[in-house]
Amino acid sequence: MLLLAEQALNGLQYGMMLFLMAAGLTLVFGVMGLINLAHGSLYMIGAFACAAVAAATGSFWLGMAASLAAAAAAGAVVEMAVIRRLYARDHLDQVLATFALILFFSEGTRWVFGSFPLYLTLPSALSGAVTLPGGLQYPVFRLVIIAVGAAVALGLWLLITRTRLGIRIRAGEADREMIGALGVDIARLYTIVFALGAALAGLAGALVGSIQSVQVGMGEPVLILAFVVIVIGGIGSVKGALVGALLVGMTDTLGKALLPGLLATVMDPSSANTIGSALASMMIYILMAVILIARPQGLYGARA
Amino acid sequence: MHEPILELTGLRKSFGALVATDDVSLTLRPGEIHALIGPNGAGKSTLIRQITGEIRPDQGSIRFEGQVIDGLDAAARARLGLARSFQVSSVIPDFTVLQNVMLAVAGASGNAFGLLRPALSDHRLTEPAAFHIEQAGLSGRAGVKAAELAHGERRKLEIAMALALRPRAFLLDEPMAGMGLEGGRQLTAILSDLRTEAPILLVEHDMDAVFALADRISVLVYGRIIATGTVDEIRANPEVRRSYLGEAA
Amino acid sequence: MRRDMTINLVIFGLLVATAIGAHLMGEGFTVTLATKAAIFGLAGVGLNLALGYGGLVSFGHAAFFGIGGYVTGIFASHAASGQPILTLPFTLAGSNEMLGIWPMAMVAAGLAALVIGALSLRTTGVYFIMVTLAFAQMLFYFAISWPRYGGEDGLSFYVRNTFPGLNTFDPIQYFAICATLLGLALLFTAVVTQSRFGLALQAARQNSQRTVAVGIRPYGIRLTAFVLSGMIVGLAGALYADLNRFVSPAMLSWHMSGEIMVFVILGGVGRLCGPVAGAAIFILLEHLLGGVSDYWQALLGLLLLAIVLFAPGGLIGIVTGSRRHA
Amino acid sequence: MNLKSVLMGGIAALALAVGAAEAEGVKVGMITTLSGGGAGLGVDTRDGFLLALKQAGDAGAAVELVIEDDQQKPDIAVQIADKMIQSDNVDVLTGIVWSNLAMAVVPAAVAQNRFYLSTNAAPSALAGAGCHPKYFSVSYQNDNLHEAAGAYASEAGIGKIFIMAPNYPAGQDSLAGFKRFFKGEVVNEVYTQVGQTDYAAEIAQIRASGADAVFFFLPGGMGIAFMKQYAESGVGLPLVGPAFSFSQDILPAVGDAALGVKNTAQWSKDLDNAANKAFVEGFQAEYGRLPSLYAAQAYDTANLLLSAMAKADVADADAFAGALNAAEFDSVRGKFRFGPNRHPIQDIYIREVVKEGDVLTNRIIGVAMTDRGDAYADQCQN
Repeated sequence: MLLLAEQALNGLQYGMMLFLMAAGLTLVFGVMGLINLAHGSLYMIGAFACAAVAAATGSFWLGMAASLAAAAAAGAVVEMAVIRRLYARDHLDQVLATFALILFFSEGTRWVFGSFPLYLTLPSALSGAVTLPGGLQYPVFRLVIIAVGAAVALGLWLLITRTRLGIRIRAGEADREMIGALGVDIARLYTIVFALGAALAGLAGALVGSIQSVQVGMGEPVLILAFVVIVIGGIGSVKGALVGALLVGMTDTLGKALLPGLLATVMDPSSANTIGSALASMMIYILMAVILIARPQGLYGARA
Repeated sequence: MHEPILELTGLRKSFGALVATDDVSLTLRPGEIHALIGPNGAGKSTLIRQITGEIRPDQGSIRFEGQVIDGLDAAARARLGLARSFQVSSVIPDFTVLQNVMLAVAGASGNAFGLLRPALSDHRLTEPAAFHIEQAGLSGRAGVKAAELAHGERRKLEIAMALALRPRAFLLDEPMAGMGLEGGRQLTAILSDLRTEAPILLVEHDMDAVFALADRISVLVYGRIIATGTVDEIRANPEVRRSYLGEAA
Repeated sequence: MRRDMTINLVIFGLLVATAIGAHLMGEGFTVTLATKAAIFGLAGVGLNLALGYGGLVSFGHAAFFGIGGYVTGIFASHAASGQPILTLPFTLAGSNEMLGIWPMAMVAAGLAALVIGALSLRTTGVYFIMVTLAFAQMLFYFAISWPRYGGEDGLSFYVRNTFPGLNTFDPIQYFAICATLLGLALLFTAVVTQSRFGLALQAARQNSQRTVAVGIRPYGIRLTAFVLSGMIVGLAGALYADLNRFVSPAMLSWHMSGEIMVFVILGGVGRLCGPVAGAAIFILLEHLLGGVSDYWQALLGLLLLAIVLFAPGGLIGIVTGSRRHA
Repeated sequence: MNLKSVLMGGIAALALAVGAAEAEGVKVGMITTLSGGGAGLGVDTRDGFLLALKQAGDAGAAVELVIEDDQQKPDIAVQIADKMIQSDNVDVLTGIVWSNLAMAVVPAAVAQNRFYLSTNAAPSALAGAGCHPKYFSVSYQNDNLHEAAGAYASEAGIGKIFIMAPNYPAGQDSLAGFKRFFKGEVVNEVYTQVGQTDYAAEIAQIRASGADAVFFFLPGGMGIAFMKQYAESGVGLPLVGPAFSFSQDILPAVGDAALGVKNTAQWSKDLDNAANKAFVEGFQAEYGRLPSLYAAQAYDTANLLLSAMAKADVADADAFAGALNAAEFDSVRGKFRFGPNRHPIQDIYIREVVKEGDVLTNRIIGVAMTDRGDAYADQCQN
């Protein structure tokens, strides 16, 4: 029972991390209609900024701030230099240009930081484990990630429903030409939305980098999963991104935890193990295919 | 009176609370031009799209040449000879005029899967295509890319493509839109000839063209047909005058 | 048209001339590089049929490349071990005959393309891009975690498969095989795109609504193109496996899908020889820049970006001055 | 193919190499991982090899070395091997860190009559029926360190153990090797994804397993990520593993979480013999850091090669193979000889992670297996 609870928490934490990535991706698509493969690079930039600043100053918190700032700045620069030329282009051009950005950022980062992974040390307040009600021990930092994810979800909801920027974002999703007519400076709005998405990705990178490692290429597997998340949730929907992220996080974690055991009830343990782990690693893609076949526009998607 | 070619019975379509098509019944008889008029937002295009099969009505039924076609998709209806033109000219921009019409010939033949025979040397495609290009008044323009055609020529190309479908009925969605005075006059003449090929359901804003061409007129307001009749009957209809022509005047 | 044809012949001729020249000068490795360019070009030609002519932005063609590769690897390894691949429902023995393996690779890739395409083509736009990616990832993870054929380690088969009358281990002879197949694929593409089917496919890309209105269902047309495309890419995968005598899940990775797309774009979308030029330039850059700088991929990224932003017709577009050839 | 550099054995040799050394020189192609998450292993491999050549002076200068980065990708490795064989015309290949890359390169290389000396990877498929007279593993057979860990765990009285490895052949070999010599109960056997970076799910299973200890094989960055997360989890069961996750290149990243962990290796920097002393001191002087297991294995490989060059001409393949097989060189492991399948027969030690000043390192605390060959030698008929 405790095992299941811990795995559920793990799934939740994984889902929240994916949500931080997916939120920016889905906003950028919803508002600008842009498919951005380089979102994973912003995640990586956030992680490296955090590691570099934390190593230089000795302060984990400064590192976290740096990750937000660096990713947002990189996002704004990329938007102004490259991305805004792509809004009017078809998806193919967007995929390729942002694929090119990945190559550029990955090699550029390798050039600056070298090929070796960097590691972060958690401040003592956030390290170690706490005992939760019910007797479950759980690492503090993973709880922090869950809390940050929930806070960001709440913040985004407030931002979109309660602020002027949010009104513009929603207007932009509904009709790109109309907000121009409303006298909104679209170029600035786009830069802000892109930088916001980038900052969230950078934050996710720094958080994950803190418990794993900071290395070139770390953004790519997460990027693919973030795409799975927003496609499941419905591209453009922040709510969809949250639901999709939690669904993917849970499916992946629980699939890996439970499938081999479930299969072991019908076949011998060693083949159950191999088949179980093979199946578990495909689970989220199967989930995505099934959802899209049933609902081609995703769970909360408006456009088909 | 002949059996109608196209017969709509009790069509109904709503989008959320908006009823776009409200219990519409309508017929298109052989040899006639039946104009469908109405103010903007009356639901004319929605109705056309239900006939072509792009969207499904919520209720009601469509018969085409005596056959119920409710279960057929847009491509199948086109192959039966239900030929349409679009409100905004819709052709294949990178294709030449000839290729565009060949495409329609291929579509009508029901065989778009010939993989290995070069289309341009397939006389089963090129000959009918050349004929329809001529018919639509585009002789000499066969080798021009559709994207490079003038607006009026593109309209003619659409008509050539419609002709290539060996049409049993035409659905023309505002063919006069954007045509100049001279172009409009030419097109009116072409449409007048077209009716010898197949009857036309004509959605049109240009009242001069409608009154010049139409045998019968139906007036659509807020998704309902408020009147159907000959040109003179419609001109005389007080409800139509009040709700539509009155505004237009 | 004529100018395009000239360029196509020049590109193909240059590739062949490079290989023959290198062979005469005893530069075996350059021949191998030219072979790699021919194989990647073949994969690009396959993708181009779906992407360039059909407008189907598939981000999952590595799936077919990898399937072609694995079919080759599996047949070859069973030929070496003497164990049959299947005993039920029928006995399927291994083989090291290229002529027997290629059709198998193409059929397997084609079947996969049929299933993936049939499901993916229900979606459009970004969803299509992502669903094709998801299917490729599914196969990628399957290949990684299925230990029977090496899993993450990949599968080595030591000796190149055989072709009647040729010594496939000789670089120039293997190049001849690959270049011939590339030539055939180009010819096939040229014929198909000029056919009725090609007309319908390109029409559906440019104006799907209009295509429906003349009585053609884009779904079937697109699915056919997707399957043909997958089969050609599968053949390229089989050749690539034989080039390296090794297959691994890397052939199925999304980077591979991206690279095949890059070949197409670099040369010029929807142009017959575009992917060949793209693949050749990619490999040339890899080796020229790879020697000068450790960070050649950053330069590749900038080049690719410049092409997408400023020369959407690709390199051939720069030469002919037009955006795309329909 | 990011990194391409042709290095001569020594600066002085440059002038000589053109003419004099041509006849008896050996051209060596090193394919190793110099970029990406696994770069640390390749860098140590390269540096260990270069150190041996440098210390050998003129003899080392007779080795012409071509180094290329395989990016830890098998297809890249295969292409580099093709280039080295077809274009650079090397006599000997070496340097591959990862078993999957070795499986892709080695069989084709030896089939083309090149020697392959393994500095690390030694998959079982190349030790048994797939062995080859031109293939020598200077490191170990892949199963060895896991076998030793199993033997040690039994001896240490661990009753119930949780075992874990990545789901790929080397991982499966690892768990098989461990179980071959472990006598207690394996409570759970878990395969993780290759390249996995988050181990929360596995840690939860460990917590719930009721095991007394955990055996794991997670090479490279995977091990670092696991160790860091394991330390945060509060589980605290003792860890046992092969040296790969506690090797000198990784320890600084793992941090204090590694303290006290028992791991198995056929070498340690505190082994007391002259060759090892020269190696460890030379390495520190040259590169300013402590050498890792990979550096030691590469150093031995280079010295083995030099010993064979002194006795035979590489052009005479049989004589050269015989000279290699004799293994008459001073190994940093003390004693070293080849078994019938040209894999080492050697002692395997238990090490413990300790702190020397501020630096984390390993110290030998015992011998797990003596004169261990491998489980596949019988099947080698070549």
